[in-house]
Amino acid sequence: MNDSSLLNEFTIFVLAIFIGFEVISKVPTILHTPLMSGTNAIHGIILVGAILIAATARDPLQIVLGLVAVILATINVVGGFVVTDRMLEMFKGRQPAKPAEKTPPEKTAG
Amino acid sequence: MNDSSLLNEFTIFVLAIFIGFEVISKVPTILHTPLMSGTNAIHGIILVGAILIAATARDPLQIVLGLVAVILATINVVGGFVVTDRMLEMFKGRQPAKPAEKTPPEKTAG
Amino acid sequence: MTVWVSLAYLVAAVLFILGLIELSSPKSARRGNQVAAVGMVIALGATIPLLHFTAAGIIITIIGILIGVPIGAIGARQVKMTAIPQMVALFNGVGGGAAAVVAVSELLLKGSHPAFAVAFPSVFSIVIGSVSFAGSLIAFSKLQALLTGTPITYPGQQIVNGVLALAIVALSVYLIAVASTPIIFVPLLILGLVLGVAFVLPIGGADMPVVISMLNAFTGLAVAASGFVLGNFALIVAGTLVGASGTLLTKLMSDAMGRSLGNVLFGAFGTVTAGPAGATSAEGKSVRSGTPEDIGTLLAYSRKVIIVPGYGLAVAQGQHAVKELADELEKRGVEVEYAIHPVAGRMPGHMNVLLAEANVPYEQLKEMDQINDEFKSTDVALVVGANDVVNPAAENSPGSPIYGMPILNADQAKNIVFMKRSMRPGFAGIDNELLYDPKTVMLFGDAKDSLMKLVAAVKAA
Amino acid sequence: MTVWVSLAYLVAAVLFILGLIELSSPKSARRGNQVAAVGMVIALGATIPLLHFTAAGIIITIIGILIGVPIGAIGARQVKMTAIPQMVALFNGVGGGAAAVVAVSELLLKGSHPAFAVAFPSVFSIVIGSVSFAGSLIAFSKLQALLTGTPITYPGQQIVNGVLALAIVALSVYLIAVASTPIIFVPLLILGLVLGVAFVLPIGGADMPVVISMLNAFTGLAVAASGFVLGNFALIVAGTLVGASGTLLTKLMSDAMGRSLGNVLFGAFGTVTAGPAGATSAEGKSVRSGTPEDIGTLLAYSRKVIIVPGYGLAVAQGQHAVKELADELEKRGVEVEYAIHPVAGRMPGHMNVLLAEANVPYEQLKEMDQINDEFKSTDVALVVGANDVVNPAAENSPGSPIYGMPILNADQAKNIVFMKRSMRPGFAGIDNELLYDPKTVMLFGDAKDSLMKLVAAVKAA
Ligand SMILES: NC(=O)c1ccc[n+]([C@@H]2O[C@H](COP(=O)([O-])OP(=O)(O)OC[C@H]3O[C@@H](n4cnc5c(N)ncnc54)[C@H](OP(=O)(O)O)[C@@H]3O)[C@@H](O)[C@H]2O)c1
Ligand SMILES: NC(=O)c1ccc[n+]([C@@H]2O[C@H](COP(=O)([O-])OP(=O)(O)OC[C@H]3O[C@@H](n4cnc5c(N)ncnc54)[C@H](OP(=O)(O)O)[C@@H]3O)[C@@H](O)[C@H]2O)c1
Repeated sequence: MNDSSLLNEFTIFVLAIFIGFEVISKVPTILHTPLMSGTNAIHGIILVGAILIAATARDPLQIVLGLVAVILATINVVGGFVVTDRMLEMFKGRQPAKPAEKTPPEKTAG
Repeated sequence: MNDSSLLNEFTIFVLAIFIGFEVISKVPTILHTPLMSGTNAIHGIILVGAILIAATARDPLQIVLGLVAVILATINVVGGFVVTDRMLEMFKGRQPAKPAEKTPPEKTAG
Repeated sequence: MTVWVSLAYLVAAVLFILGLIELSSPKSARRGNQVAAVGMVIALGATIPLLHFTAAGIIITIIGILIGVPIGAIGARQVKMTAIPQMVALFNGVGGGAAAVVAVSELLLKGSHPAFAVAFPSVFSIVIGSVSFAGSLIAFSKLQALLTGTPITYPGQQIVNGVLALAIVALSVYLIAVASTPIIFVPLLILGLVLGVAFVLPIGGADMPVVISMLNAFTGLAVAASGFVLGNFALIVAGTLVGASGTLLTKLMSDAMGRSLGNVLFGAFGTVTAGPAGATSAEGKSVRSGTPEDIGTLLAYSRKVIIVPGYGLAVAQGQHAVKELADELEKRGVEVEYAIHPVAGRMPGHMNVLLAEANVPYEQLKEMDQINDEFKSTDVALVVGANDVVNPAAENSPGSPIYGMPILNADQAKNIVFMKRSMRPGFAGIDNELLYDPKTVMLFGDAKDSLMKLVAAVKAA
Repeated sequence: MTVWVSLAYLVAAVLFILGLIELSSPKSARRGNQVAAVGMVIALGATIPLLHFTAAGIIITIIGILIGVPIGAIGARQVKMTAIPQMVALFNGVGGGAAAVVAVSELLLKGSHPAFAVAFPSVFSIVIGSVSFAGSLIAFSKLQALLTGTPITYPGQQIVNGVLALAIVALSVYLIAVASTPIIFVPLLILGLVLGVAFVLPIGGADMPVVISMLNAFTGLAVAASGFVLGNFALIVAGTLVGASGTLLTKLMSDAMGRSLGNVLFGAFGTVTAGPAGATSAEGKSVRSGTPEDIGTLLAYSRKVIIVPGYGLAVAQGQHAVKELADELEKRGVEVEYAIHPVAGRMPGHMNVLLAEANVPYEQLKEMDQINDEFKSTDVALVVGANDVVNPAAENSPGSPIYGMPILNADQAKNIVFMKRSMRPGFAGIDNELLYDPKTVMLFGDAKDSLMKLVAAVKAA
């Protein structure tokens, strides 16, 4: 790893920080839990790292570590996305902005 | 320029696009003009490019191009920041959120 | 890494960002999660075909995935909606653990004296990843009631934790600057695990969502650090995104509870001093309690009712009953709305998720700012298993732990009905004078039972 | 490029981003601009000392800066507040020109057959930079009244512009794929300049702020492209930030006018059909006109007055007079507020800047959404040099060019006073039926004169 690639990585890191902050700064309270869960799934990208080290495993220690890393990371990815989807599934259809107009009006007002 | 550095630059480019969009998506109408003017000053960074080419100028064509580039870019930077500052100067003191409490209440209500 | 893999990573990174943007708006949140999942598939798809697997490598990769997928999928599918925070904690913890293990493996490969640019992020990833792993497991245990939810404290705890943290820093510096044998990373890993446990133990169960969000940000940063070690910018972008957004989210969550993050993490606040508070407060103040029939009649002949749901509704699993009551009232022409306090329940959005499960129409769920002015024109504020979120102490007793938190103005309604099991306080452990207000009627009992009785009473009225 | 220069660039980039973030909020906007300026100084400071200047190089750099600084500073200092849009256009144009020149120089250096990774961004930068340069100069000329502000159109114009654009694309492809002599970039530059002129000529003067914002984004992209050519990521980040934020800002600006960007750019809309409209509309409808004394008395004995300022107030430079009138009314106990429509005037924020100059307290400036409900409880809506922003046609005549634009509900006030010079329509060129409303009184004359007369009348009342 040379200086220039480290600097590039660092630049990307800094820019990503801004994006993370800016995107979240607008989120409504109701989405805090799904968002926590959704970002949790995104860091499951460590599975790429786990596979990178597992791929070249030769000695027993490497094999054990690689296996553990792949299992843990897979659980993170799969579980993360599925549980978030389940949570968000329940939000759907509750804001039928346009469709609602076709169904008879809710009895909210009386 | 090799592939990897081009890719890095492209990545940085893409991330910067997101930052630009995200930051501006929250801006109130009243700031549209100052913001236009402020970003105008920021692209004055082309002065760095202008100096890079002017620095090594040897033949007359290079000299003319370099000189023109430096002059134009300098006007962009200096004019851009100064005019934005002038514009924004007039916004100051109008939102004396805390200080206002010390001065006698405005006669707004009566 | 070829150009195509890099481009695929870039596409994945863009999809993560787009997913995150969509996740921040209720309308598109679900699609956002799916977009991010597509990004993940692309990142994985681009990585795997180009690797030069050893025989062992290909086997453990396949076995690992075959083990991990069902665990993740089944866990996520079967968990009850109310147990989601602990599930998220678990998934977050394993991610942190994976990051730490990846960093250890990578350091073992590099052998003695790795360059600073490798050593520093590796050490960071090991420490943060193991703290996140162990901390998340404790958070899980607390929420799953495997451990007590109340803070576990002992004298000098802060000092012990401080010493632990210092030891980690010292060992890290030693490792990066001096040590030559990779094996010394093992104690570092262990210390990280211990710190994770020690750090989360003194935090109350109800503060866990905030802690989990913080550990989530930690894992993100650990993943980003692994990205630096592996020179893989998909990991850097994704990890950093999570680290940054998670940090801000953690702050937003504690803000919504009207507390500082420091107070959440180090306050050892959250001890529900239930018994005594209930006892002392009753003195000298009188409480009015009503029968379901009285209250059913009151509701049935109201013009407008605002329901204030709280943690107790979730405990009683009364969301369907409350919807039934609302339907019954609407049939009679009563206007019904729900006032959702940002921190009602035990996780952000808890009430929305709960009521959504019972198909309460979205338009009836009103946020605090939207509805607070309406209480004064409301006949009955029906407070179902809520307490702190309507406690006027937040507005008028500066010494109170919830002082400064915005509350729902239930006290402005013409009548207030509290449905709870006793006079015990809520999460913050403080007495609620609104219970003794002359306008207040108590309906004691489990929220679900009481609600069913009210439905019957309204039908009869 | 050494590590330190790169780090300095990174710091500069971060400061640009932070500056932009602060620029998006009224409270911190000024500091944001200063933060960005510091970033600029750092980027320049890091670049210059490390260059190996030729003798000529150092001289032209110094001369260039010595010429540029006073022009920029004096121009920016002396421009009148109302002329700021054209000044921004000018500064933007020179930036675009600089980007194009930098790209040309760089290509001359690289000689024949540059790599695609250089040729493509260079060609992009030359074309976009020269379009931005020429387009900005035309925008400047229109706003400065050196050219007529009305759209300059002729039959087949769209076709000519289309052919021009096609020619540029063809030449660019040829250059990148085939050409070997750098000198062929000259026709490209010239075509870009011609397109810039041709593109902006048919756009009306009042649409210029949107066009300038778009050209600003163009310059940003040209600068980013130069960054790719030079391999300089400070240019890439800064240019891209401006390109992206400018693009969104352009859209927001045209949205605020209730129009699509396509309509602004290609609609050739904005012709003020003043004469005829005024003539035809008067037919059969009666207009009530009042003396300053009548209206002064009406105002003095009102409980609440809302002032609706518009473009005419800026033309008349009546901001100080309107503040004086408001002060006079407040002295008498009248409640005075200003209703600021997002596109009142001729640039976004125009009215805010104008009234700020006259020290109108910020709290009295109300945005449309904040104040629209208050008109019905208002005694007098005092419409000063505004027209389109209160035109009910936006709500009830689907054929109208402003249909769909949200308006200020001045029509709901008990009395409406229009201060303008004639019955002529405003920017959109359409008649305003509110002028003929029985509740409306006209006060004809230059806004500033009329306001001074009203001040006198209120004092006397
Ligand atoms: N939302 C979040 O993200 C989050 C996270 C952490 C902490 N918190 C905190 O949690 C609190 C939330 O306020 P809240 O008003 O929703 O809840 P609360 O103040 O904790 O009150 C809940 C009430 O529900 C009653 N209850 C419990 N089980 C019940 C049952 N089965 N049937 C009927 N009533 C039952 C309890 O009284 P009885 O025992 O007398 O029945 C208790 O007083 C806030 O202090 C907030 O800061 C929120
Ligand atoms: N804000 C922006 O960013 C922006 C940008 C581009 C276009 N626009 C457009 O501009 C319009 C703004 O609406 P607006 O209501 O502010 O202005 P407007 O509709 O253009 O009306 C201005 C009125 O002021 C009167 N006037 C002109 N000079 C005057 C003077 N010296 N004294 C008194 N009155 C004078 C004119 O009538 P007389 O000739 O009879 O005096 C005219 O009817 C909208 O259509 C908007 O879309 C806005």
